[in-house]
Amino acid sequence: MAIRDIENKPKVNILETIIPKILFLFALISILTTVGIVFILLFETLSFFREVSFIDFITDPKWTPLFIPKHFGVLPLLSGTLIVTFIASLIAIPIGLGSAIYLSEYAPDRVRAIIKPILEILAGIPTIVYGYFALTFVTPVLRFIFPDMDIFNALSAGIVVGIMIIPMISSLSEDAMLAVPNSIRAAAYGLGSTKFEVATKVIVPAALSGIVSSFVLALSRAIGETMIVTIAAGGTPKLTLNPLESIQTMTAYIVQVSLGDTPQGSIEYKTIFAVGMSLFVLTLIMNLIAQYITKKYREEYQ
Amino acid sequence: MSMIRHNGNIKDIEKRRKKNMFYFSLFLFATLFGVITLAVLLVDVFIKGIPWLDWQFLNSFPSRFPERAGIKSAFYGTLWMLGLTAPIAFILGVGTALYLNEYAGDTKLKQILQININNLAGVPSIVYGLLGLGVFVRGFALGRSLIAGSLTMVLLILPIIVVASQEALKSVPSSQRNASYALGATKWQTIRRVVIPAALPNILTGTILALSRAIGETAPLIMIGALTFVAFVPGSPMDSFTVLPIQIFNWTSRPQEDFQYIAAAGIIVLLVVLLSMNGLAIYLRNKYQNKY
Amino acid sequence: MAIIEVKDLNLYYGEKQALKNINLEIEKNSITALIGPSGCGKSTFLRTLNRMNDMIKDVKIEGSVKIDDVEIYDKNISVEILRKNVGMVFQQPNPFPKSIFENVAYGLKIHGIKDKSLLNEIVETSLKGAALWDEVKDDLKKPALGLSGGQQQRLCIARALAVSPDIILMDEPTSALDPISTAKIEELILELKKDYTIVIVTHNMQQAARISDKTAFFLNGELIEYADTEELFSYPKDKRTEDYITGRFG
Amino acid sequence: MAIIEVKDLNLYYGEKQALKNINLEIEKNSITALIGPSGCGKSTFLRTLNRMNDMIKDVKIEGSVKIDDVEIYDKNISVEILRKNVGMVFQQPNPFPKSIFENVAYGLKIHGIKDKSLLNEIVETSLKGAALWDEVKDDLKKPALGLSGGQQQRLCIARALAVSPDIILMDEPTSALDPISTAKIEELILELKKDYTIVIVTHNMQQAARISDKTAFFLNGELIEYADTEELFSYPKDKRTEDYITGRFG
Amino acid sequence: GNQEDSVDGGLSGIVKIDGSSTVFPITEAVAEEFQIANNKVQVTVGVSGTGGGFKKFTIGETDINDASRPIKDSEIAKTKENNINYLELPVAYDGLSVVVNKENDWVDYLTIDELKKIWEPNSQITKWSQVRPGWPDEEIKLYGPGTDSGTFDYFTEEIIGESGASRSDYTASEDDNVLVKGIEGDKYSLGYFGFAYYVENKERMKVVPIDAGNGPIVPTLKTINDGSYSPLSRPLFIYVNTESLKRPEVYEFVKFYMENAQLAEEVGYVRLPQNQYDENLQAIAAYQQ
Ligand SMILES: Nc1ncnc2c1ncn2[C@@H]1O[C@H](COP(=O)(O)OP(=O)(O)OP(=O)(O)O)[C@@H](O)[C@H]1O
Ligand SMILES: Nc1ncnc2c1ncn2[C@@H]1O[C@H](COP(=O)(O)OP(=O)(O)OP(=O)(O)O)[C@@H](O)[C@H]1O
Ligand SMILES: [Mg+2]
Ligand SMILES: [Mg+2]
Ligand SMILES: O=P([O-])([O-])[O-]
Repeated sequence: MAIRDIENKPKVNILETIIPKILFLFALISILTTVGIVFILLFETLSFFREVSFIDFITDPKWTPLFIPKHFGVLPLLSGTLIVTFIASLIAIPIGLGSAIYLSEYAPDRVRAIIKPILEILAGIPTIVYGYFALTFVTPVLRFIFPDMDIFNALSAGIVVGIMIIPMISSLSEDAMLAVPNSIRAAAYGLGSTKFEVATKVIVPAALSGIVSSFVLALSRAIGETMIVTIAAGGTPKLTLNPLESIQTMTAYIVQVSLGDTPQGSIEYKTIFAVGMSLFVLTLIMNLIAQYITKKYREEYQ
Repeated sequence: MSMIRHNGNIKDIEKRRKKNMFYFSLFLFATLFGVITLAVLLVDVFIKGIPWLDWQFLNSFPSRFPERAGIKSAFYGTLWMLGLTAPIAFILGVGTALYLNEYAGDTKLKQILQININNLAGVPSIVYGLLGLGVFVRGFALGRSLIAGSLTMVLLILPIIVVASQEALKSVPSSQRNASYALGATKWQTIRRVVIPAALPNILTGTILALSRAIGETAPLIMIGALTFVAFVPGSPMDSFTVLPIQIFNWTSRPQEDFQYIAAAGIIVLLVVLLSMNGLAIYLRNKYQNKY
Repeated sequence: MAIIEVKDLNLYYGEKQALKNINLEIEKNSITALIGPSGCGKSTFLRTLNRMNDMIKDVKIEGSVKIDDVEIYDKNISVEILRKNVGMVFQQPNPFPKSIFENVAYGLKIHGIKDKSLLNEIVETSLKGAALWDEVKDDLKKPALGLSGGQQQRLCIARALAVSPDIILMDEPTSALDPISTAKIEELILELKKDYTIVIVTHNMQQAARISDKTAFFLNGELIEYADTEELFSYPKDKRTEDYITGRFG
Repeated sequence: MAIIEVKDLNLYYGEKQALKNINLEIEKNSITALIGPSGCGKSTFLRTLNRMNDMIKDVKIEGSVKIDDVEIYDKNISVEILRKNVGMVFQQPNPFPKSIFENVAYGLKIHGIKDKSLLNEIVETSLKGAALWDEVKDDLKKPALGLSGGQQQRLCIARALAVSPDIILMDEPTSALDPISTAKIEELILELKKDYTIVIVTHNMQQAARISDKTAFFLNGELIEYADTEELFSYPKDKRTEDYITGRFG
Repeated sequence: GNQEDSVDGGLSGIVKIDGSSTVFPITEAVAEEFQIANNKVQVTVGVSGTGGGFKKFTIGETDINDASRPIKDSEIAKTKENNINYLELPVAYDGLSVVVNKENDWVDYLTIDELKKIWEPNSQITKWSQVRPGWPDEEIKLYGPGTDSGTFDYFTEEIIGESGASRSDYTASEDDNVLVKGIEGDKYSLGYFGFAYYVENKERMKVVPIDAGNGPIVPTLKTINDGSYSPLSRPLFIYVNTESLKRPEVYEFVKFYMENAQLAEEVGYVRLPQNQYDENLQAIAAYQQ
């Protein structure tokens, strides 16, 4: 009888045992990547700190490793990065969140079907194009308003970085808002709420952690953005809060040095790894925060 | 009693409705901001670039004379890069996603892998450039070759592909797997014949979008030293190369005014490549979207 | 006098007609049960009574729905006030991810009540009205999602009660609950009848029989039979009603 | 002789016990209905019979399940062959997004049948066995997802039949279907009884009454009563069975 | 044999070049023309700056290095370490140009001392008025090449007296467009870079005459060539790895370079006397295989 077959184990298919092992090896590549990044950054960074004291690195207000006398204070680069990021967030957070609310709560399907791909295109535009746009379009326009503004300046770069991260905020926030069950919307409408009340009093609070994590991720992206700031923000590391001045970000510094390709082993060469390490740590912390928030948020819904 | 018309403060309702309309316009404007920016950007680039965009531009190598300069070597470089990056990134990315979603149990190891991949997705691209410089250019002594650039890009887009593929795999309903298992299929049979075919359109969509990211990246390639005058079509993965964004960066770096327009023409070519890829991705997604 | 009057109501989802020429009147302070197999249009009908269908795109509605003699599909009707007066409770308990207090106070706040002590008072009455007060009175600040399913559903009822509606619509309010919670809610519904008019969709015929005064049987978007509950279950006039209540389909 | 013998079966999801000391025997070529309120363990029990619970993590199973006198939880049992012999049909029709033909042929192909004409033959017999052949014979290359819900469910039955099982497990196979499709499938099930042993979970007591030879009533993971269908519905021995079948809960 | 020189493209192979951004326009022009004549040869020209280029050249990664200054002792030591032999071939003259914005109507000339005051390390000069009384009381915006460039080395060497010594709070870029853009865009800007870049952007900025004691001199082809534009004129070189030179494609390339000196002039530099190119040709002849 047929059921008796169940005792006859067929020859164990070799694929069943081998494939998971191969796939596991593939998965390990990502671990190796991280190890590679950390190793490479750490190796040069440690040797950097053998020559430069860590205290100097984080307190010296000057960054002039390529000049004589050399100063190794990362603060000017950090402040440059933060100014750009701050301006970007002033642009991207309200606009990104506004469009997320529009798309998830107001937009008719047909409008959404048109706008979402457009935002996706915006997200897919290479940063070199944005950089070009910042320098050849945004800066000249801004200089009508601020005639004294430096040609290379934090404001123009910050605005364009902001434009670049809008789609990221709007799409991640929209995802978070769409994840709020429709039943909750129905409950709010059922009590006589207007759309605006539903959106701001129910949906946004319910999706808040997802929204906040989208902000954090987008800002981390802004911190790591390279070409826009390289092209439009200038090359003068400066401890300033004036967005109309030329500054330099951490990423732009790395590019500047590698365009020149300083000799391996020199202190100049090590600086790009020390700066790269700072950048890596900064964005890593932000990414971890974003993941933590998202995870907590998912738990709320279970 | 006409409660519906009169109970509740009508003025209050008016106020609430006005507020709703006001914010509606604000949200709509926010959304249109992106659309308008894109339009401005495109118009700006097109006005500057279109007059320079002709067959001679597409079919010439870079030159010091603006009227002789062309995009050919960069275009072929980009194609090479796409050809080298796509298969490697696809196989590694989908393989990793399959391992994580289908094989790895709910173990610590899986959690580590997962967090690690999410973090890698957020690492700035310039850091991948430092990695590529250290590992491929110097470590493996591949020099400033196509293969070194492509491998750097593979690592850069791997996490994006993994995450997209994982989403695609998750969206295959468990009822599909159950149907297969209930017929006596083994795990791999189920994955190969049911799960992968069902997830493939979304996996491809994610992969294409990731590849279009790779094609537009500039910074990591600058790090590995691809900013070079290259006036030939690469013939092997070990050759020197240039790609569209690098060539554009090179042109924007030139002092002569005309090269700004040439750069715009190059941007148009790059955008056309990217938009066709995006278009393909959107087409795939829409075509297979409502399957279940 | 009928508080709800529906005349020649047709509803289309795009091409598809989901309600066909419905005529029915519902008395004040009564419980009306809507029964019928899945997809017959019960929920759709229920939603026409507080215009929750408005939000679905491509919906076309013809005919007349009067509540308290007011044509609710008139242009100058405020749906916000309509919905305040016609409350709704859903199949799945759907409290907001806020505290218990905030859930009940939500409707009051959006309708402009800000006075703290008035809010406190109404929240308490509403929770009492929904037979939940004793269980949660010390936990008003705790998140509503921490309550059990049955408690959540009663919270949703309290939330609806807070804005003092005249009519409460319920769409299978117990189908996701365990027997004990179900019994509690049925009891509550019978209690609420004193002050409210209740229309309830249920797939459980015994439930309809137990609590409702009148029952309406829907099939394929048509109202097949509408009668006193006892009569409809004991002497169905229509063959299809009979088939359904004896379990021949569904 | 009993084809299925379950002895002292306990099943835990992590800490939670979902099946408590189940004992039951099922005859060859019979239809057995499993009834009980939501969450009582019907599906869980059904899945122990083809070891579909294996896939769920943290499941612990104790006791013995013998099919055709073979202990199916033995180490050296091949689940693949077990499942080939114990087919399963689910609540929601779940055809693969492939052609009708490919759906039915799927099980055959994974079990190594490649011969084209043999495949054609078995696909035809299976579709005939599932009373679907006449409706689809000209459309075998068309996508299965284009079929109606009822047709999809019969396709899933055909797919299960194709690998020639001895037992077919069905988990609420008609609950997502309209009355007419339901009637068709009930007819089909009665037909299949000639060649197969069928275990079916249903939430529709009338359905259980109509088609099954024996009925098992589950409550909170326990098998409360197991008897000839007619007997169980007419003279329930246990108070809880009676409460349930008279609709006092669930 | 000269048959390899022919246009039929019988020649193939790779020529790797890197180095100075100052020399780049010449080498690029030569590479472009050479490849039109020999379409199977792949010539790559990188722009890493003189120092960056030497780093690769001295370990044998490249065949030729463009240099806007002579090789340094430390770099020579590297070549010895790696057994690299090379030839130094002068290819043109360059005049470092000091430039200001077009709208600048106050600067008539600058003296070497003034330049030094402006550019020396820790310079206290932030406003034009501090350079010379009477000039505008406006912030001076400085632009100059990055530290990897030979231009930077040369300028600091000649003006400040120590190679590499410079104030650091200016826009330093290897990217000459950044400098052109910046000078063009800021009314109160001042910058310096290679003469060729000024020639190419004549209409967009003003060149500043330099007074080294003999009255203000404007850099022109003539003043650079006859040495009167001093001290800011200098020779440019290519360095050729002699091992590479044995490869016909490299040999032909260098030969082509020397035979087409007009290209240097075309891109804005000053030709050397013809006998210098002839000497160069003689020097490489020994390596022809
Ligand atoms: N938003 C919608 N768009 C299009 N069709 C819909 C929509 N909502 C319901 N329908 C269709 O209208 C018909 C009636 O649906 P309705 O939800 O009112 O049924 P129901 O009687 O409440 O069923 P159930 O008991 O399953 O809740 C169904 O055929 C359904 O498919
Ligand atoms: N994968 C699982 N993990 C943990 N608990 C589970 C799992 N599946 C089912 N359970 C729990 O086991 C109990 C029995 O579930 P089961 O699905 O067998 O019930 P059922 O009788 O089929 O209910 P229904 O009629 O709703 O399908 C329930 O309490 C359920 O919550
Ligand atoms: Mg319904
Ligand atoms: Mg079940
Ligand atoms: O690029 P440089 O010529 O200044 O070295």
